Amino acid sequence: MSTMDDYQSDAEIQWCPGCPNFGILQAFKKAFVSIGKDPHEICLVSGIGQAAKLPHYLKCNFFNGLHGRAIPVALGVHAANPDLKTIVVAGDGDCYGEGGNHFLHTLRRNPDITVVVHNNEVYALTKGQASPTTPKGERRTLQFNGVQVPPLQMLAVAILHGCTFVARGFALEVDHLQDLLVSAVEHPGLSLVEVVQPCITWGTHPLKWYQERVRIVKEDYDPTDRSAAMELAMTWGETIPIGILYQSGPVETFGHDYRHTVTDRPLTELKPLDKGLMEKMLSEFRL
Amino acid sequence: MSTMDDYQSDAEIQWCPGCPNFGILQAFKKAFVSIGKDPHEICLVSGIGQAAKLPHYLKCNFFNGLHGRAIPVALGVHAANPDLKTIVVAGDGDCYGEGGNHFLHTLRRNPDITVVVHNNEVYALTKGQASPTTPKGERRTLQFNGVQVPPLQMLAVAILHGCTFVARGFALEVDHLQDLLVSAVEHPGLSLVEVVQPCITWGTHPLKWYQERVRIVKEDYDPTDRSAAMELAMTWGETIPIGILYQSGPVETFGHDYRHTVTDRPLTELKPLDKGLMEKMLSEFRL
Amino acid sequence: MQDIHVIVAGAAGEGIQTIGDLLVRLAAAHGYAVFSWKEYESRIRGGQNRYAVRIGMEPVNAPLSEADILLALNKGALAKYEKLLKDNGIIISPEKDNRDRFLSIPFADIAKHEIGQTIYANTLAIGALVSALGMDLEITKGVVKNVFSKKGEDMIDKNIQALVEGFNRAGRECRDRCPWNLPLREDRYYVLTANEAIPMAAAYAGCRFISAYPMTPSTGIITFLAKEKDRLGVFVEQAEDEIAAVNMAIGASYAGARAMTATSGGGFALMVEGISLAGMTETPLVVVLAQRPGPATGLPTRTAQGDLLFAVNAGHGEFPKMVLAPSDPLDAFYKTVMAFNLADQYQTPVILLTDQFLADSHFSFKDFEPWDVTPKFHWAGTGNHNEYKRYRLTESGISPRLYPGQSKHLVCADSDEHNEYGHITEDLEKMAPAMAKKRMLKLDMLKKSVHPPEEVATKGADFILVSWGSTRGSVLEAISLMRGTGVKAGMIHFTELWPLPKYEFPRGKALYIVENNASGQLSRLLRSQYNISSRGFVHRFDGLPLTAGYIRRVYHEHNG
Amino acid sequence: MQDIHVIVAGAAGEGIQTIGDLLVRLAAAHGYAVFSWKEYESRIRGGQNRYAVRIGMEPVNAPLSEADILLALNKGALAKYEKLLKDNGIIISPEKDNRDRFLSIPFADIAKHEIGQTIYANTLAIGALVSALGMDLEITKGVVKNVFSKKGEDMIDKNIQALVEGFNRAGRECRDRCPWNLPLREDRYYVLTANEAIPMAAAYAGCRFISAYPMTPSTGIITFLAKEKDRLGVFVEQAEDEIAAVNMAIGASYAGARAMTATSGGGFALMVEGISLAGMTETPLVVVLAQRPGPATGLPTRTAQGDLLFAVNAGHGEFPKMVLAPSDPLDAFYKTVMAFNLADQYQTPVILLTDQFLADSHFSFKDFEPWDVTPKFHWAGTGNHNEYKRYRLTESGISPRLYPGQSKHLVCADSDEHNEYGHITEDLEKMAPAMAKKRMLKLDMLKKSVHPPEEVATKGADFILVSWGSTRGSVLEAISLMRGTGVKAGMIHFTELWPLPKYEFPRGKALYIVENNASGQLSRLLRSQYNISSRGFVHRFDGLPLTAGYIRRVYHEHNG
Ligand SMILES: Cc1ncc(C[n+]2csc(CCOP(=O)(O)OP(=O)(O)O)c2C)c(N)n1
Ligand SMILES: Cc1ncc(C[n+]2csc(CCOP(=O)(O)OP(=O)(O)O)c2C)c(N)n1
Ligand code: SF4
Ligand code: SF4
Ligand SMILES: [Mg+2]
Ligand SMILES: [Mg+2]
Repeated sequence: MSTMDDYQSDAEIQWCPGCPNFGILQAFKKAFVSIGKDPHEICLVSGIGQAAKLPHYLKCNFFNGLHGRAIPVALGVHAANPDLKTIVVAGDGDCYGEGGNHFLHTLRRNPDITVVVHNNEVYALTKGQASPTTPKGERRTLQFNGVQVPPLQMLAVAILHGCTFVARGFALEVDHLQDLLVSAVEHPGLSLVEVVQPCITWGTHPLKWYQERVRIVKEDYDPTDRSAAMELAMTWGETIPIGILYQSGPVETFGHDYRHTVTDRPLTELKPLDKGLMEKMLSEFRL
Repeated sequence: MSTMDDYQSDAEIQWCPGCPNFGILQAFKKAFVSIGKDPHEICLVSGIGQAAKLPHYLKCNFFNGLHGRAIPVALGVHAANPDLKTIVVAGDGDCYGEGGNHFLHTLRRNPDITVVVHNNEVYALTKGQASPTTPKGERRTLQFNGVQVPPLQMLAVAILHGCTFVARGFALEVDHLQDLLVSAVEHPGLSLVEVVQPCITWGTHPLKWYQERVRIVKEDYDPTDRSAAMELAMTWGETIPIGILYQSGPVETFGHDYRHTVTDRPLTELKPLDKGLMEKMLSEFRL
Repeated sequence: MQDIHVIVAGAAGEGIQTIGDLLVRLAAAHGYAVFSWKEYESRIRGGQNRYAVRIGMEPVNAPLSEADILLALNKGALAKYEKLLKDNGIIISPEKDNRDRFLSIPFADIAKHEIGQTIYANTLAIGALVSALGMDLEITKGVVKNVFSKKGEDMIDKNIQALVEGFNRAGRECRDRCPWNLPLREDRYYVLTANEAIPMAAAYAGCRFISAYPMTPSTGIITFLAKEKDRLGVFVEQAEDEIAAVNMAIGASYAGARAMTATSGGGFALMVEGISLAGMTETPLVVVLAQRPGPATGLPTRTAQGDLLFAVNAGHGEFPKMVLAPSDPLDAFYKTVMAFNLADQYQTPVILLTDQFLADSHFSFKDFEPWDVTPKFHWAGTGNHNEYKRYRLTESGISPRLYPGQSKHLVCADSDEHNEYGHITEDLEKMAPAMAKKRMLKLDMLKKSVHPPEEVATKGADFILVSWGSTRGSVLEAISLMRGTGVKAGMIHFTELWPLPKYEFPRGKALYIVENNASGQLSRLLRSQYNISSRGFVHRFDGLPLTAGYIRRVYHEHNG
Repeated sequence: MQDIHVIVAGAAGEGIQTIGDLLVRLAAAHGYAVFSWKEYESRIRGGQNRYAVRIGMEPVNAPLSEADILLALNKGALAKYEKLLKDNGIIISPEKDNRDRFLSIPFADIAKHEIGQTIYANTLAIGALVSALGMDLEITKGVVKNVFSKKGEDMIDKNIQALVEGFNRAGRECRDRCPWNLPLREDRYYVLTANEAIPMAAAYAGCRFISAYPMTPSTGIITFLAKEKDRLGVFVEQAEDEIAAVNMAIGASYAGARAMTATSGGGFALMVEGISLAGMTETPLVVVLAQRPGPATGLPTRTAQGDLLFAVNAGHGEFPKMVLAPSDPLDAFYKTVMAFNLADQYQTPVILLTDQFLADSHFSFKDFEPWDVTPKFHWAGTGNHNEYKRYRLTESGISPRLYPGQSKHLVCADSDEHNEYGHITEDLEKMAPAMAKKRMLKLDMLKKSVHPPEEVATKGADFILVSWGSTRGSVLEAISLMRGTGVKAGMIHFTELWPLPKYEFPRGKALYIVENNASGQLSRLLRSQYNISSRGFVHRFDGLPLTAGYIRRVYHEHNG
């Protein structure tokens, strides 16, 4: 049994004091304890941004790669070693901006990994430009007259493409978020958790604004109802619904044909190819 | 008044004889005649692929750029010269694969351009690999056991993001396609026309298969009904609906704040900056 | 008067940016030349950052390492930067310390209790600095009023009160410890960074379109243009990624608008395919590559000259390209205009190589009159074509360029190998090699537009420092330091790096190649072209800029 | 016997691929060494393509330009390729022509009327070729049966019928016009392309993962591995773009699986940021860059050596990297295994530079026994760490590599500058420069793994051709051609291009640098390293491979 301390990293945290990212970090630790996976059984993959620094603050395996490219790295990790719990931690800019194409195409693949998106509606690390989720009209440090275009609706896009686990959490609702993360990681296939993570430095609303709006979906909400889920996924205004918005039965996951025909074990466990096989193959070119 | 001949290019056509792309080419010419724009008032922008060769076969301005990058080039063209009718011609791989991120983000921008996607469900020019629209289970030259994942639903993604003109055409229904193209080009804001364009070389179904399935939407179909449109956009099987699937009232287009505050004319018409202004600005740095 | 060097050190968000900026203004307002540079961590709050301000009678636009005054806003800052203090330097800090060199002033406490709010701590600190530096309080008040002019009367009053309080507090303790004095002078300087000079120059050069994706240290360029939209009229678009950014700029340029993008190493890597596209379609394109230490994300807020060879060789296939590396904001202004002009004339991409040091540092100039390079346009004219061919084979390699919609002439651009009309060709016998040759011809032509490197004191020099880009100020200062101790150094400084100019290195001089990188990229480049060999190298690759002191030290390590 | 050169020419989709492939098989089945190369247009049907087959007693793996036999499947093909025919060569074609060298056989008509369907036209043409070449009909029948074995009895019979018909038709006319004769020999050759050798070698080297995006001429590699999934067990993923492809491979490699990707210039451009990432995170990575003429889309189905300097300098920032350019499929097999071994040993990216010519051409080898380079793995072992540090600073620069999940040791990789544990560092004083130095140390080490270039006949040579990569066969043949006419040429051939090996060029020899590009990239690279100067150049940049004849001609143009 692991404890919170097992996930305690030595690295100095570089976030602003009071940033809701701390809540997400806390939720992660709690979730890992609940799941009961040891640090070495988990692999966090991130890009670049404030959110993407999170893996440094958890004691686990991690690969902190390029801005926007966490998902493909995670696909490679997962393909090589399906035993690892592979979790992508990304910013909204990272995942939906620079990395939008990977997000889109990975919905088709349905890899058995979890993608957690810190949605702070801003490019925080680069000092406050608009991100793909910044609401129309809000000012950012490069949008002097406010953002001129509506935000992307990536949760809805995920549901549309049959992603079997789509949730929204709130960084300040740590226990609720913990539960979401546990369910997400344990869900077979791609699980997506977008976390409302107000940025207290570049954001335009105070934390209270979010606290007043965030609503946990009702107990009797049916997360298998696709059109209800689409509706909630696109709701962001007077209320911001959080919880598991959509969940459905398992479908084939990334690499399933390979896993069935070659190996369902990590690729490192494959034996080296036999020289005899190589000679046989080459002999087919001896015309 | 222009005639079909005005759009007749001298370039030798490199498509396979009998390819439905010829139908699309024909529909384009007819549409241009209907619209009454002269060749020099039109700018076609494409990437790389069989579809992307189309601009060579029409006498117009064109920029045939990189695989996947037609949309950003078109945005630049349109920003520089909103007087040109800017039309993107792309393959399904081009537009939804390599270029998926640009497509997605351009839905937010709503530029007053038209995007025409030749959907042949394959990477034709590179000899038959699966594209993002290849239906699950179909074999392609790199998918020996058939495609393992479901296709992207980009028309639905477009509607979801409020794209105000979303249509599907069929390459062999030339007159119908002509009408769609005319409506699309004349529509203010982003118009998207996906064309069912069976590939007779790499495709897995004969032309007949498509002819039997393609259905023009009913006369009384209401293209302002968003959820009906979503439904039709995702219908591909026993029937393949064609027509204007979704259309709605104009919304603000790409660059509108610039157009309102600086100029609504082509940027080439802006006068050079006055040396006086520069001196004034520099003097602000004379501390 | 010897230059005075003040280091303001503290955490991000603690006010060092405000204090540093104000100090720069104050020094300038007193009639002094000022140079500043910054180092900061890749975070929004916390960490230890420095804002270094050098004040002198004449512009010496180069960083120093040793400081006269250290304003340390917290304990960590003190611990990290105290070792840079000169023996006779002083420390101003809210920390407590009994040493003589120490002026302990609890800014936040005083601000809170005497002025009413901790937000006035920064102005208190400025007051202390002003006192220590022997600046004029009245002039300072004027500047402070000005800076806070939009914040309302109360804010102004409180800030003045804080200023005076800080001034008095420090004044009491400063008396015999602060030898500095900065009486009012008549001089006035232009003080600006390259990230301000470049966007202004771009707009002046006729740039009408910029698309970019945020990336330190290049973001300032697009931000400047967005902010000045109404005066400069540049169409600004934040792209979804760098690939979109470069392709939008190419589209705009094809359609007739001078266009640019700006990024740093990782983003530039993503643009490389687009640069090749500009080469093939013969579309003018200006790309600013603001260097920072790599590989990958590296040290995203620090400085380096690590992308020279990457820039020179960027793009698959062979095509003409220009790489310019300005040495300061004035040169950056010139080079930016030159970049647009040459991109237009030769219809090809031009890369402007800057770096974090150059992008963020304030340089002073007595005059800033960059008008002898003016925007020049190279349109073909719509009238004089029987049959317009976008890619006409010409003797110069330069084809007639029009833009679509300009006239009845159709403008057809192609990323495939093409014929003169811009249509795909598979004619390997004539057309394909002719087009390849035509494009490369332009590189030969471009060479003629390139200037030889700047030579300083090479005659009679015992050895020569060879450098490029933003290190010029430090190299010049190194030379003068060394000359001061009887070591005869000269300088050869490159700012036009590709194509390399026709140039003969002075014979028989030992060359030391000075670069802000680890592997000696200028060395490799020069060797491939000039057949020179060098006696030694000065490399720095810790994310900090080269200083004169550093250069001298490494030189002497080589030479005992 | 002099080598016989057959050109099969026609439109895409007309059967030249089938005919060419079959001819290669037939020549091999008769015991001859065979070399083939192809040129094709970027389209699926139509155009004019060539499939050139060279048949000889000994492998000479080099293209020829002049042909003995031209099989022209249509009028356009005839027009385009007839000029390549030797004076005593013959043409076989369905076109009508009365000239003596002309064997006019309406394949499609005969197929339709005598055999029943036009699809047998190809086999008819093969029959005619077999007759003209003096091959054995019975052996040919065996091969044809084999090839069509899965198509059912009727198909086989009809094809044999067509074969015989073609053979007889041509036989009647050939009698005194076809001097060739290819009697059965005992020899057997391995005949394969680099796009076959590389994926096999990769799997042999332990590659378990490939992700790629289709791009000519690299697509064959991933296609081969997908087809052979069950035997080779490689996890194959078609990525949404090249950026995903390279990052997936990096992820798989980090997680312990040897991984690769393959692409061409434009796709490689998109991967460059990922290459820098592999450099920074010290993740082994093998990237095949199959060159084609650029810039941009260029001539997407043709050949070039235009990306050498781009590959060598690819990636922002400074990090070790290796660039290997194999000269033929056997060498490609070796180099692929070497690439995986060195990528693993030095934990860094290795680029394999091929080109369309190398990727698509069949080469013959008497023996193909590439077993003296074997897969070597360099894991650190999980037991021997008190405290595991992924980026431990070591004397060699090589840190202990484990993979995540292998043991309790956590494996933390970072694209930022990092400390030994893989955590972000902002310590510019010690850690950042130490890490940069450590990485560059590996480049010095790598240099020791690099072999000097191959020297052929350099002793006593009057001049030396200096070349790289896939041109080796042509250069060797050029040397022997020239030696045949008394011109003493030697060769120095590079296949390991970065880092360059320690090497002394033979003194006092005139060097001619031979490259399949326009700007002389090897020249520039060698000059930057070896301080050599060259007497002249042989460049070809029309999308076609260098031939011995071309090299000799350009050399003589230089030398009267
Ligand atoms: C290729 C590339 N482009 C740009 C950057 C600069 N960059 C670093 S973080 C960032 C945005 C971060 O925004 P987000 O992903 O939302 O994370 P946040 O900081 O808001 O948590 C950008 C643009 C980069 N590192 N690499
Ligand atoms: C960066 C890059 N990657 C890959 C390619 C190779 N390529 C050329 S066309 C093409 C796919 C074409 O498919 P699609 O866009 O659907 O067009 P189609 O040929 O089917 O009309 C690809 C992968 C390229 N030219 N550039
Ligand atoms: S900038 Fe915003 S997101 Fe980043 S750490 Fe600070 S508060 Fe959090
Ligand atoms: S390959 Fe397919 S899409 Fe391309 S021209 Fe031929 S039939 Fe049309
Ligand atoms: Mg964000
Ligand atoms: Mg397609």
